[in-house]
Amino acid sequence: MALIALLLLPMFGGFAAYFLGSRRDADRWVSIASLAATLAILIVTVAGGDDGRWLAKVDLPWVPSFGISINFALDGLSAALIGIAAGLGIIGVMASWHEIKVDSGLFHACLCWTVSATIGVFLSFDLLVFAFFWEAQLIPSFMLIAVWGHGAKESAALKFLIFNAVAGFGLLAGVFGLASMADTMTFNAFTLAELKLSTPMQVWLLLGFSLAFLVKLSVPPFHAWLPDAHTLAPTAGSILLAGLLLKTGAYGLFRFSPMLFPDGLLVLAPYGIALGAAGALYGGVVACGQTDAKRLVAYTSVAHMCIVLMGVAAGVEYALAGAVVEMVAHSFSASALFLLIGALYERTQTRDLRELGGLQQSAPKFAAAFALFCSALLALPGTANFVGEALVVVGIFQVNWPFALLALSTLIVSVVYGTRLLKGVTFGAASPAVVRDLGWREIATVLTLAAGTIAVGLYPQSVIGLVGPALKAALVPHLP
Amino acid sequence: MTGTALTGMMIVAAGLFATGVFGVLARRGILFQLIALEVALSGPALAFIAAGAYHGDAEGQGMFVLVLTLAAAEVAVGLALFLRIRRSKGSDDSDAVSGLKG
Amino acid sequence: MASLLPFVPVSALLGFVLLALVPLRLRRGVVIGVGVGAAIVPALLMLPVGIVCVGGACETGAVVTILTIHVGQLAAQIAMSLDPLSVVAGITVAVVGALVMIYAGAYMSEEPVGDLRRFFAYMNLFLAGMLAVVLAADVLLLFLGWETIGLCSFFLIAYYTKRPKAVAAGTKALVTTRVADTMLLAGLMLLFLATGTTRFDGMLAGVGSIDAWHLAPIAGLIAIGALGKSAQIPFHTWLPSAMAGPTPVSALLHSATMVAAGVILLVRLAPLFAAVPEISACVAVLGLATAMLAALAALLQTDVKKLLAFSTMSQIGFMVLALGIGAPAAALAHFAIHAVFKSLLFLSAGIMSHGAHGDTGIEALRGSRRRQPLAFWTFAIGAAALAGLPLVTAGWYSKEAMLGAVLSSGLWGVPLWALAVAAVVLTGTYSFRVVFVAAGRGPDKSIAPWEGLAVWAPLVALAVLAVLSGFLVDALIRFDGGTPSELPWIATLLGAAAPLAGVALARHLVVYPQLLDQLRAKLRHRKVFRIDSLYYFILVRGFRKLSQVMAGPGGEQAIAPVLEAPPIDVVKLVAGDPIGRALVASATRLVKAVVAAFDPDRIDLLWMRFARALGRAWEHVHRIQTGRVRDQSLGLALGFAGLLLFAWGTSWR
Amino acid sequence: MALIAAALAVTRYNVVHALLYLLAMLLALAAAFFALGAAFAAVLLIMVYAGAIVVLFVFVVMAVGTSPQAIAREREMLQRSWPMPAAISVLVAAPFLFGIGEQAAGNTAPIAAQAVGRLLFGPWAWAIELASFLLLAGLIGVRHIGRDRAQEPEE
Repeated sequence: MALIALLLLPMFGGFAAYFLGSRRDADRWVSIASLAATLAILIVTVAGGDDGRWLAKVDLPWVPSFGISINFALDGLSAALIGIAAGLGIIGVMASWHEIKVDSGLFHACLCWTVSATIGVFLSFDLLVFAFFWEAQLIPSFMLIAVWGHGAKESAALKFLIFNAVAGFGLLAGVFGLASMADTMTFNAFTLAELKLSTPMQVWLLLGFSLAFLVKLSVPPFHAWLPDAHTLAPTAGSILLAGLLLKTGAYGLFRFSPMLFPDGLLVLAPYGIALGAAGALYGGVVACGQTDAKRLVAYTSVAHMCIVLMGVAAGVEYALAGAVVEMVAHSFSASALFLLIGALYERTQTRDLRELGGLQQSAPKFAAAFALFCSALLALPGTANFVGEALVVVGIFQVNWPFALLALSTLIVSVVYGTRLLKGVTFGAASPAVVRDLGWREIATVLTLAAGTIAVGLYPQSVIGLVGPALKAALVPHLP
Repeated sequence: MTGTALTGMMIVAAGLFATGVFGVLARRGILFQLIALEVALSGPALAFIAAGAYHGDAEGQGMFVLVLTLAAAEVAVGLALFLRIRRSKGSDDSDAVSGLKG
Repeated sequence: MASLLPFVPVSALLGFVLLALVPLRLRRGVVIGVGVGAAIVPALLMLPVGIVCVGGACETGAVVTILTIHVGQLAAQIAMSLDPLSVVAGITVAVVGALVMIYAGAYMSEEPVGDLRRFFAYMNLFLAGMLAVVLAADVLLLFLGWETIGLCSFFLIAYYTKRPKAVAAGTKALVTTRVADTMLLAGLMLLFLATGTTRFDGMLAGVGSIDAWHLAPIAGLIAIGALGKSAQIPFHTWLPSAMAGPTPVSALLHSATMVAAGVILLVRLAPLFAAVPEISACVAVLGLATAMLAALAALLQTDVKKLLAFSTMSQIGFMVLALGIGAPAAALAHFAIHAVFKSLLFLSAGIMSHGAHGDTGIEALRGSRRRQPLAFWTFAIGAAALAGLPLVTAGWYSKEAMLGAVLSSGLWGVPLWALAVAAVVLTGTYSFRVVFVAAGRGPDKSIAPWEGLAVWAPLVALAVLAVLSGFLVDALIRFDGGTPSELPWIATLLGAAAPLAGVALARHLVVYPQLLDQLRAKLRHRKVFRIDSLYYFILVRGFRKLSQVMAGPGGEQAIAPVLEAPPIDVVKLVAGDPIGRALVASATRLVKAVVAAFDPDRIDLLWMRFARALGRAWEHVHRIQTGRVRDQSLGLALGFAGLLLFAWGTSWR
Repeated sequence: MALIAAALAVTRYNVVHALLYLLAMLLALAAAFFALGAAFAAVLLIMVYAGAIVVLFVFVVMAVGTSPQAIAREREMLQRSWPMPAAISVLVAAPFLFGIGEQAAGNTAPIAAQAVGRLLFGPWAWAIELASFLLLAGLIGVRHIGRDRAQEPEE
């Protein structure tokens, strides 16, 4: 039951925020309260969970005649991601405390609903319900971009929606195709995983699933929606996009491709690694050419998600652990950078690296935080990003060393865009003369994210231990 | 009833239907299109009757009754529309009505 | 006592956290106090550890495990080791670091508080990282420290954030070392996968079981990483420009410690390189080449900090040479001695140039002997140690140890030794050229000299160390497990004569400065400088263009010049050099080819074009949608006919 | 006979002529029904179609009236665009014609009206209900469409 509460709490929190409206910040506090309660329930569930494969499970029939059921299960991987989802939701609310002035109630409702739908994605093991949540999370996040974004927000939101909705058909086709192979009418992933499908069939179905996952992961050439959406979304929208929505793609790949299509994954894995390596380089190189700070970070997201893709496709223990750590790390670092750039935009009304500069002198706290997360961006050891990338590369070395060298070269590119971002914002002459330094709320959120990044970076065991069982399940068989 | 007779009847039915379709497509006067529609509907009616007779089954005629009902309702609505369009557009040209233009 | 080891870098780390991450306003005095204090503690902690170690604790080589990470079957440990290498290097780093920081407390005290705080934060972080590198008993901690010091180096070179030149120099240093670091990471990963452990002792024990085809790339990659960090050819270009940072930074990072981290790594992994003689030979050749070319380049410099930078490269080249021919103990001894006298040189040069209104040109130092006698004499002592004046300086002993090892290294020993001795001559020349110029008569500029214990104490301490520690060299080498080599007397004599010859040459050059100008005119366009420009034109520009093109039209002005344009036109640069020209031409062609491939259809634009095509298709399609009843029923009939035909076709018998 | 009448019905330019030919077609069809032994259907056809529907048409034609101009316009319109619909209707008819094969002899007995009644009010009661609802909906729809908006002030 706790799992259903995890799903429903943010949803009702969203309704409450919508109806309470922004008088005396009621919507903000309600959102924070519901998300914090979600987080608390999660912690209790994880702490009280049994040590086996699953921490908690729920299986209720929903539409028995079509074999659809509410089949939720929580393991370390989903627990980690749900924790990030709820936490980033809170941070998103705090980050947009002053940014959102219009329809604040609806904004917070959309925020909570996005979190809720994402939690649904992380919990569902009934594939139809999974696909439902998969599509459901698009709508509130579309609203977040289209209503409260900047600039050409409508077209960016539309691009986001079209890419992901079209890709969603791939998932849906895959789900129905897979379900049609079973003797009985069921969408239960556990049951479907026991089907013995032929390898070509697995490949085709996996391609359908992967289309949705890769578009959500924004792997080139399917990344085109991400820079626009990230750049033009409000700060909280960018945080949720980077921290949650991208992760659902990684989660889907991680969870379902080895579980349902082990043979198909074995066939497609080399292409996955190649695509990831090429994409990581592409994203990194393009990031180096950006002038918009937020867009630059968006392209680094592309690069980092490609590293996750490589990790999952490699399918060996190191690489999988690295992929998970990279997911967590990216949630922290990208969110923090979006938050900082959003705060900067609020103060200076520009994100152009050519116009910004000199914050080292005018806003030292901001500059310190920015330097920290830029270091994380260029994978400084001691930050979680490094652990993730290094583990992924070690894993790929075991499988295919030329690709590992390619993956390593992304580290070189990362140092270029990392320093570029850092130099553009904090170094040089101060162009906006006076910039208000970070306020207490921003400092609190940034410090939380920094603590997360460094804690995972220095003690990755905290994440790897949690996801251990899930990791074992995602190993690609027959590989060394 | 012989098979040849059935075949003939079916050919007649198909011909009636095709003629009706031709009328609907070719004419622009709404009244003429309605008449053509009646012709087209009579084709299936004949087919039903013929098939029912061939198999010695009452269901053919049952279907015919339903077709008849359909035709009656369609004519009623169609004529009402005709009058309405005539009154609002001052024309009985069906091409004048293009509110569904994309 | 070994359990004290993990706490050595902690106070520096705490200093960093306090200064960088605590969002409170601190006063100037507090900042300096915390910054300097946190940097002194490691030295105080290292000393008892060192005493215990000398007392025999290092024989067993205790390893302190800090943290264990389980990934599946593997348990990766983060640990520190107590062995001669870590103790010698640790004490060197901690002591030199403490002295430089005391000096920096005075040198930087005029800066605004915010910048001062940043400076001390990064200096402390650097110290922590460097200590982690030298004390590490495993790959993880080593690489953690390794990258940390690289990043700190970037921040500290670019400390004057408003000077584009400094920022560009920082970026250059970071990117260059990052390229090498990536190779190092690849090598370490391969080594880890081959041996299944992250601990150095386990790795080195497992070296024997790796076949040569795997071992060679591993050793090669690691060597590249070490050479990149140590600014050896071909990665040397970043070090001279890194002198754009404040003087204490140059003293600590870019001479004494950070650039020597590559040497530490090579010493640590010496058994690995001993197993791959081919790679070791390459390393030795590169080291010798660097030693020679950098010494030559140092001779041509007009800026004292640049001169010292090239001399650092040259000295580390000697160490790398010693490592390449298999004498890690001698290299380590020279590392310790070099750290002392090179930081001494930087610090005293900083004071002298302060006396010359901050001008770091060699000519501007003229007259320093009058203005700042103590700074001049400490500089002279440092220069003597650098040159390796026989018997009285520490530099001579450690250099002799290395040269001896080179000479006795076999067939190629003699020519290598001869070249090295030539480099020693050049060393004497360039170091004493500065001394003679500074001793000369110059304008008596009336600038208030720095006073106070904080300025003089480190200088004196370092000067004393630079003279006296020479007698420790033999002990140091034995302590590190090497044997001081016995040399034929003729070699010793030549080795002793070389620095003196260098000094005489320096005197000659100071008296006849036009000789130097002629040499400069001859060499300027043919030496190490060219590699810098070639890198710029081939790599930096190419990459910039690539990223611009791929980022689309918005990125045209995206990348502001990372480096200012090189002073020499590239065409002129390669005019008389067909190989260089071919290289540049092929690189431009390559870039053009890549550009052409990416230019018309970048992925995003492709998608948008697809979207626009859809829009146009709609334009066409909506014309069909006339809304006329006839046309709609036409469609209906057509579809019906189609279906019928389909049904008929499928039921065809 | 029915076919010729049908063809003429859809090609006349004058509405009244077209209606007359429709009537002729319906009578021919009724005769065919008689021949097929479906007397009930034939009677129904004549009563409902010829009696009610055609009369309805006539009413409308009388109400609207017909004019030489309208006839001329109809002629012009038809002459301008007949080949395409013709081709399509041939296309529609063709599969039927090819699809109909030679059949064996079947039942010859006429089907009594009782049988039809039993069928309609027994198993097909739902269909009848549906048809009646269709008629009802048609009735209401006609009432609604036929309303003269100009006379209703609230719209």
